[in-house]
Amino acid sequence: MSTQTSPVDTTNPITASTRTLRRRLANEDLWTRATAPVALVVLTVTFTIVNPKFLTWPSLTSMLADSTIPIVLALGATFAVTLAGIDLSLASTVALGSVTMGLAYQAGLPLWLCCLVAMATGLSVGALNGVIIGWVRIPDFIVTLGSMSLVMGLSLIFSQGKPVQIPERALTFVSITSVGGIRFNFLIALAIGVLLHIVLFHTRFGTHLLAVGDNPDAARAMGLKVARVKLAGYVICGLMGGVGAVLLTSYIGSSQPATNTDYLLKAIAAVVLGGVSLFGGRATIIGPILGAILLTFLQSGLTLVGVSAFYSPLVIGIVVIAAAMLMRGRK
Amino acid sequence: MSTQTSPVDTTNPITASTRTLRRRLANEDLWTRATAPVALVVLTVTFTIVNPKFLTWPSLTSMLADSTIPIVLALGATFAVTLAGIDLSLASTVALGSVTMGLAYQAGLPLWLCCLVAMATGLSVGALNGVIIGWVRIPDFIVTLGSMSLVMGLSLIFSQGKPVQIPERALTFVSITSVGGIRFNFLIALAIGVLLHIVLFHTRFGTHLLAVGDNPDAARAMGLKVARVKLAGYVICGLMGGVGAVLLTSYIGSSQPATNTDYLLKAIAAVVLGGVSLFGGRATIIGPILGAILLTFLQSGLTLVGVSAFYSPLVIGIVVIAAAMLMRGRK
Amino acid sequence: GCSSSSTPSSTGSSGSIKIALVLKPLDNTYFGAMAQGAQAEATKDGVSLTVVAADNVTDDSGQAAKLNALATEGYDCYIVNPTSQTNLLTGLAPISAAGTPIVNLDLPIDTSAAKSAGVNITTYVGTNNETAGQAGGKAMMNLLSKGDGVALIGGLVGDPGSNARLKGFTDAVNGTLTITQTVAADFDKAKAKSAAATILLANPNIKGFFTPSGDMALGIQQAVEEAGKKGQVAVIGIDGTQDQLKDIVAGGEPAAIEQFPYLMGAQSVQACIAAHSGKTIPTSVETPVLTVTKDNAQAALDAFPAPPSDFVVPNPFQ
Amino acid sequence: MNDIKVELRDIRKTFGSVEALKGASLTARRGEVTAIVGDNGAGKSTLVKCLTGLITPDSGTITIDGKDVRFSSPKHARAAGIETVYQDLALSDQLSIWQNLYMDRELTAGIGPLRFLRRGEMKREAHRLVADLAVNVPSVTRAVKRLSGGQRQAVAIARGVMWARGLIILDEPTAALGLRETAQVEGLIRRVVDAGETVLVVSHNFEQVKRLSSQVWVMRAGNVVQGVRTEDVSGEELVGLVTGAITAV
Amino acid sequence: MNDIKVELRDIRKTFGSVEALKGASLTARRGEVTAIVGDNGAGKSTLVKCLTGLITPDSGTITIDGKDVRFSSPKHARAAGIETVYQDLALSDQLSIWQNLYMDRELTAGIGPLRFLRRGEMKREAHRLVADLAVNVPSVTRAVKRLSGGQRQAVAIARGVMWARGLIILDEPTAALGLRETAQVEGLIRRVVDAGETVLVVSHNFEQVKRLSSQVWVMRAGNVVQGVRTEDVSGEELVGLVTGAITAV
Ligand SMILES: Nc1ncnc2c1ncn2[C@@H]1O[C@H](COP(=O)(O)OP(=O)(O)OP(=O)(O)O)[C@@H](O)[C@H]1O
Ligand SMILES: Nc1ncnc2c1ncn2[C@@H]1O[C@H](COP(=O)(O)OP(=O)(O)OP(=O)(O)O)[C@@H](O)[C@H]1O
Ligand SMILES: [Mg+2]
Ligand SMILES: [Mg+2]
Repeated sequence: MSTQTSPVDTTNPITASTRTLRRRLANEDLWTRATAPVALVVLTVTFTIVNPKFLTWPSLTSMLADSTIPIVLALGATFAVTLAGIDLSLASTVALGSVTMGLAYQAGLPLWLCCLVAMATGLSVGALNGVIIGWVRIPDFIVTLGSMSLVMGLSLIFSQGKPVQIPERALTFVSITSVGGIRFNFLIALAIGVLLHIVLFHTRFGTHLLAVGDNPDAARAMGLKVARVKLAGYVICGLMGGVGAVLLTSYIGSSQPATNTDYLLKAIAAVVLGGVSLFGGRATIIGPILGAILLTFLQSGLTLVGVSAFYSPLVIGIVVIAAAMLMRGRK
Repeated sequence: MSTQTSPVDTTNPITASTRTLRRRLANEDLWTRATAPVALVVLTVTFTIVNPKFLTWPSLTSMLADSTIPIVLALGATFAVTLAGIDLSLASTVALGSVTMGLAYQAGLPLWLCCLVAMATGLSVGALNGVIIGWVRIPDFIVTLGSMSLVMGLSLIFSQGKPVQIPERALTFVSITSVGGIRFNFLIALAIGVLLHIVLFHTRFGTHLLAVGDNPDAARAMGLKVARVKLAGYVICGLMGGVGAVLLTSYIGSSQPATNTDYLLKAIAAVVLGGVSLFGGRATIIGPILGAILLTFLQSGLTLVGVSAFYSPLVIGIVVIAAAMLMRGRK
Repeated sequence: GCSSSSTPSSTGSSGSIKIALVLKPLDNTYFGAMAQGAQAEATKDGVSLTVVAADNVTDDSGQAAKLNALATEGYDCYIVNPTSQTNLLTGLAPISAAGTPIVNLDLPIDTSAAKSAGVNITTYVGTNNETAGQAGGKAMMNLLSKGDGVALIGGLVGDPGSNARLKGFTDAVNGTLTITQTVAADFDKAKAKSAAATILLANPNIKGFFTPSGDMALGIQQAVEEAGKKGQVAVIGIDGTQDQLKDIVAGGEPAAIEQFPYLMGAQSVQACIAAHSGKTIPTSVETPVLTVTKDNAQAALDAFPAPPSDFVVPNPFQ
Repeated sequence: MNDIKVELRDIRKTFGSVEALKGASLTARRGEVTAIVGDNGAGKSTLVKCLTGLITPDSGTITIDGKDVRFSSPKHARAAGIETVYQDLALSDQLSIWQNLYMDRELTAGIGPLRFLRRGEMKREAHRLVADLAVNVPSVTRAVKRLSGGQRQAVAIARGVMWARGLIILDEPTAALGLRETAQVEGLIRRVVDAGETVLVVSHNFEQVKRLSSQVWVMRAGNVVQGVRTEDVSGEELVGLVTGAITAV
Repeated sequence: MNDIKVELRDIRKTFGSVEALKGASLTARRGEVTAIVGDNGAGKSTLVKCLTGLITPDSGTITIDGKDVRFSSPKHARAAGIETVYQDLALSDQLSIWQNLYMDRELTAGIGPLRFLRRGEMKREAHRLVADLAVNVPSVTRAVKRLSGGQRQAVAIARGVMWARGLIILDEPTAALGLRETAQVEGLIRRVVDAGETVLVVSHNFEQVKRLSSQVWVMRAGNVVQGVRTEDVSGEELVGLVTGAITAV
């Protein structure tokens, strides 16, 4: 019975490779995923025409280095978004992480331990979010809205609003030193990307994360521990907030107690432009990375070509909408 | 055949009224909807114990007046959220509305026309969002993220970052004058609430809005014009942004070119605490109103009982999570 | 409705005075110092001080709501540093009507709007931000030569304080230096650093950066150093935070404009006490700015957060 | 030609690389039940959606009452009196039963733009209608989400029957239904046909097809490969036609 | 007692005010097909969910292989070798067919915590399995979302059969299936039973129940009102039992 040829054969007279190509072009996913890379190319070409300095090696590497923190945060946000959730506390986690790192440094701990403290802080915030979302089953939006305020409050209380300088060569090293022009911090972000790609697509946990994000009821019916998977997803997200805190502290050489909500919006914009569905269950790692680079190039490019501060939000808004429209228009 | 008694009679020996009560108590919706009112009562009792002045008529009416703008914006956000969407541009719409209102005033237009200009501005932003979301079918999140930046840019360009004073008695009148202690602006917000309740639950459009939010595919299959319904929902949301701009201008006596992103988060928090589902298709009007009052009472109450500025974000975060948890714990 | 708010305390005993301070956000070093100065003065004088703050620099209505809540409680004096020139007027109207003194700190309230709202400001304490910007311009002109290019890295676009400082600077250097571009970095150190790095790439001939915030100045200085242009590009920032002063001492930034927010906070409390005890006080006290360079940086740092010892600031309300 | 209610000619539809319809044609006569049968994935639901305007076919013509039509949206099909019970797109889950029944056909009162819903009347009517179907459905104010599979299906069918004026299309209407409910629905279909409506039904249940329909179309891999009068074919022959074991009767 | 694989005793479950189960009891013998029939809303799916741990019953006991069990999650039921094809909770739409087939049973390689998916192997195996079912399903790397109703059902059944070790529960498995596919699934069930598995099937199709099962339980309004050996009952009697026209055979 298993060898019987199906009477319903869908093979066409056209060759297999043409069919593959056609299927790929018709695939709506592909277009969604092409948004960030295509927009990136268009943007680069445009800026280079206006100011050829845009496409020079020093400029490119400097912009890539600037995209490090957005990339790491976008990768974190990807895990929340894949769960059909969101982590509004991400930006304030960065602030709290840098504050605890500063406190640890003031307390005289060695630098590597300070970095671990920042990451542990991010991880704890993620765990708090994950536990409440997973077990108490409150919508992620309201939980992380609450924890955003809570975490912001903690960093205000711990720091009394004052930044702590961390004048350590070893710390600023990663933001300054480069290999062939490409900065260490960017390489770190890429390494994290590779790691998370493996986690998402080559481990059981990754598959379970996608399944829970797609349909938690079906996932539960298949025996997945939905709450535990959600917890793990939010922990990764929080951890990336902690890593972002370390990178930020390394970049500016001090802690930063004030929450920069831009980080949050930029991270989520990068995730969405990168083709990750806000409804969960569908994700890539390369997409959010390209999305974060896109947004950084846009911001830096506007500064580079000398667009006034008053005009840059307008241009950013138009580009974001245009990037999204360009791709949808093809369907 | 239609008169035949069903053999599967589910009537129980317990009386009908007991059953109704039991059904109501077991109804998960009811608990979701009870979150805001219960939290409001708990909060009021707590604050009153700490400082009896909290529960005095002048204090209550003053707080209610302060909740006017959050209420109006929460009502606007309700329409986007009911569509399973979100309007991130809401806060920047308030800024742009106040800027265009200021420009109109500078141009010498009569005050009522200035107010109309602000509302028309909000309406236009809503229409822009609605058209792109409805017809181009880009996810609402990315569209309104783009328009947030775009609108922010416009208000900076139009205003050159400078507020315009509008020292008109007639304008500040609504924020100051009261009827039996209750300020006019709060009464206006209530009137808008009643109006939108009628729109949502007593018109065809309201039903269609819920249906589209619940399941756009099913709604389309039933012949609803999904894009048009979405447009109308976002227009209402934008219009509320415009009304918020008028109320803000009346409240602070000048235009406000810088966007206050708190408005956005507070509006959405109010909507969610008010029991409106972020997945769309289920909404109330009273819920978001109570949610907005809750958040305002919380903020003002902390100030009133003298919680230090450093601690208030922490407490707000805890209360938001606790309010949500309290109710879910009952399930 | 705050009929009970004007109960005068018994004469002389300042210990029973309750002062409310409504500030801009505390996660900003500048406003944080203001709160510290006020608190230190309050502790010294034995008065009670309640500090509330806006959630962010654009939190106009939230700050107003907090003032309204405090108004219900009935304090003996209100010190306000508003986020905009008019946002607190609605809340101040009943306070003023009850005859309670109001001290305006830092950002001046619009006088005509205050008059039409029936708000009587007892006194203003603060630096004229344009003056501070001008001082920055002068310091920059001392360091550069005619025609050199400078870039401005502002705070939040539309923030009145930031705008006034930039305007003061622009007015001062007009005709001498060339302002190549103005960008906004939202008072964020990382953003300021990144913007400065980009500007240095786009315009290698740039000779100076001016910024209205101390945190941003530090970030810009880092960008300059990482571009290998330490000493060739002058970074001047307003605020004069402790870290800025340290950086000047260490040979980083060439100059800063110290604005003494700590002093402003302290003076506003002094004004409250004076007003409450019925003294006639000046309607405006302008706190001075100090241009800090390598010459006087160590002295300024030693005295921080108070002004350096040779910089005498008497209590103007005695 | 006057007894032909619907004619589909050479309908093609491709989804990406999947050719769901490869030129399907069929007709349905006025006032009788026409059945479509075929394997899973044969393209039955896609054909139905092309007819109701939910999908725009790549090519082909649709004729209703002798006139060429081109519905660009289900709204137009509904306006033309065509009601459909889709296999997958039935109901708005969080809305109540009565709201689903009256979707886009709400009763209103008022004048001009000021029109308000007649909620009470719609609830009462909905209750009567559901009771008429004798399906064990709880209160009509209940959200559709909590109904059992069969209860949901019953609501969808009730809606279709309620509003059809000329043609009603049912895509596997009794797949989720129990014995009694199936009998009920079949009775309903007969009543509807007796009242002069035309019915197009997709079904995997050949007994049902034999019981109900006058004409059967067999689909296979995107094509309509056979059309026969039901009376001319036995159950076994129908099976043979579907599986491809026989190619004509 | 050794030939009783599953016994449910006096299971009760209330959702809000709806008493979905009012003390249902039944047994299923090892190595045979046991069917559950009943009207829509009778509580069949709820009973199945109680057995698999997806729902915790309010009261009642569940015995498997003579031992009282209490599954607090479907994970435990699956670990005990029980696989279920739910009526409504079948698949993760956006995941591919092979990912669905191997859900929570993924093959990995590696040591300790460093375990990576054997994607290639799973895809190959999944392909073989689906081909075996002879359902016309496209490439196993395709997302489940775009499959037709019957194709989806086939994937869900394939998964159940693939992993069952002892008991497989099918809730209306062939409702969406065509003739050929239904025959295929029935053949599969017979093969599974021949291999010693126990099968519990919910179905509205009485012919199928007669063809497949050895024992039938009739549910009505939350109760199991009758249990008979299939051989002792005719199709008409079964109909009578379900509708309540007769109360015993
Ligand atoms: N929106 C879509 N995108 C891509 N492919 C689709 C889409 N809808 C249907 N298909 C494919 O088109 C083919 C025909 O599907 P259709 O739903 O019409 O089958 P059917 O005859 O109704 O089957 P069933 O009896 O299982 O309901 C299938 O192979 C299906 O996978
Ligand atoms: N989660 C739930 N919440 C509330 N009521 C429910 C829930 N699940 C089922 N019910 C109700 O319980 C009763 C039994 O439902 P169940 O799904 O078990 O029926 P069934 O016998 O499987 O019917 P069908 O043949 O239509 O699938 C129905 O009245 C249904 O509305
Ligand atoms: Mg179908
Ligand atoms: Mg069922």
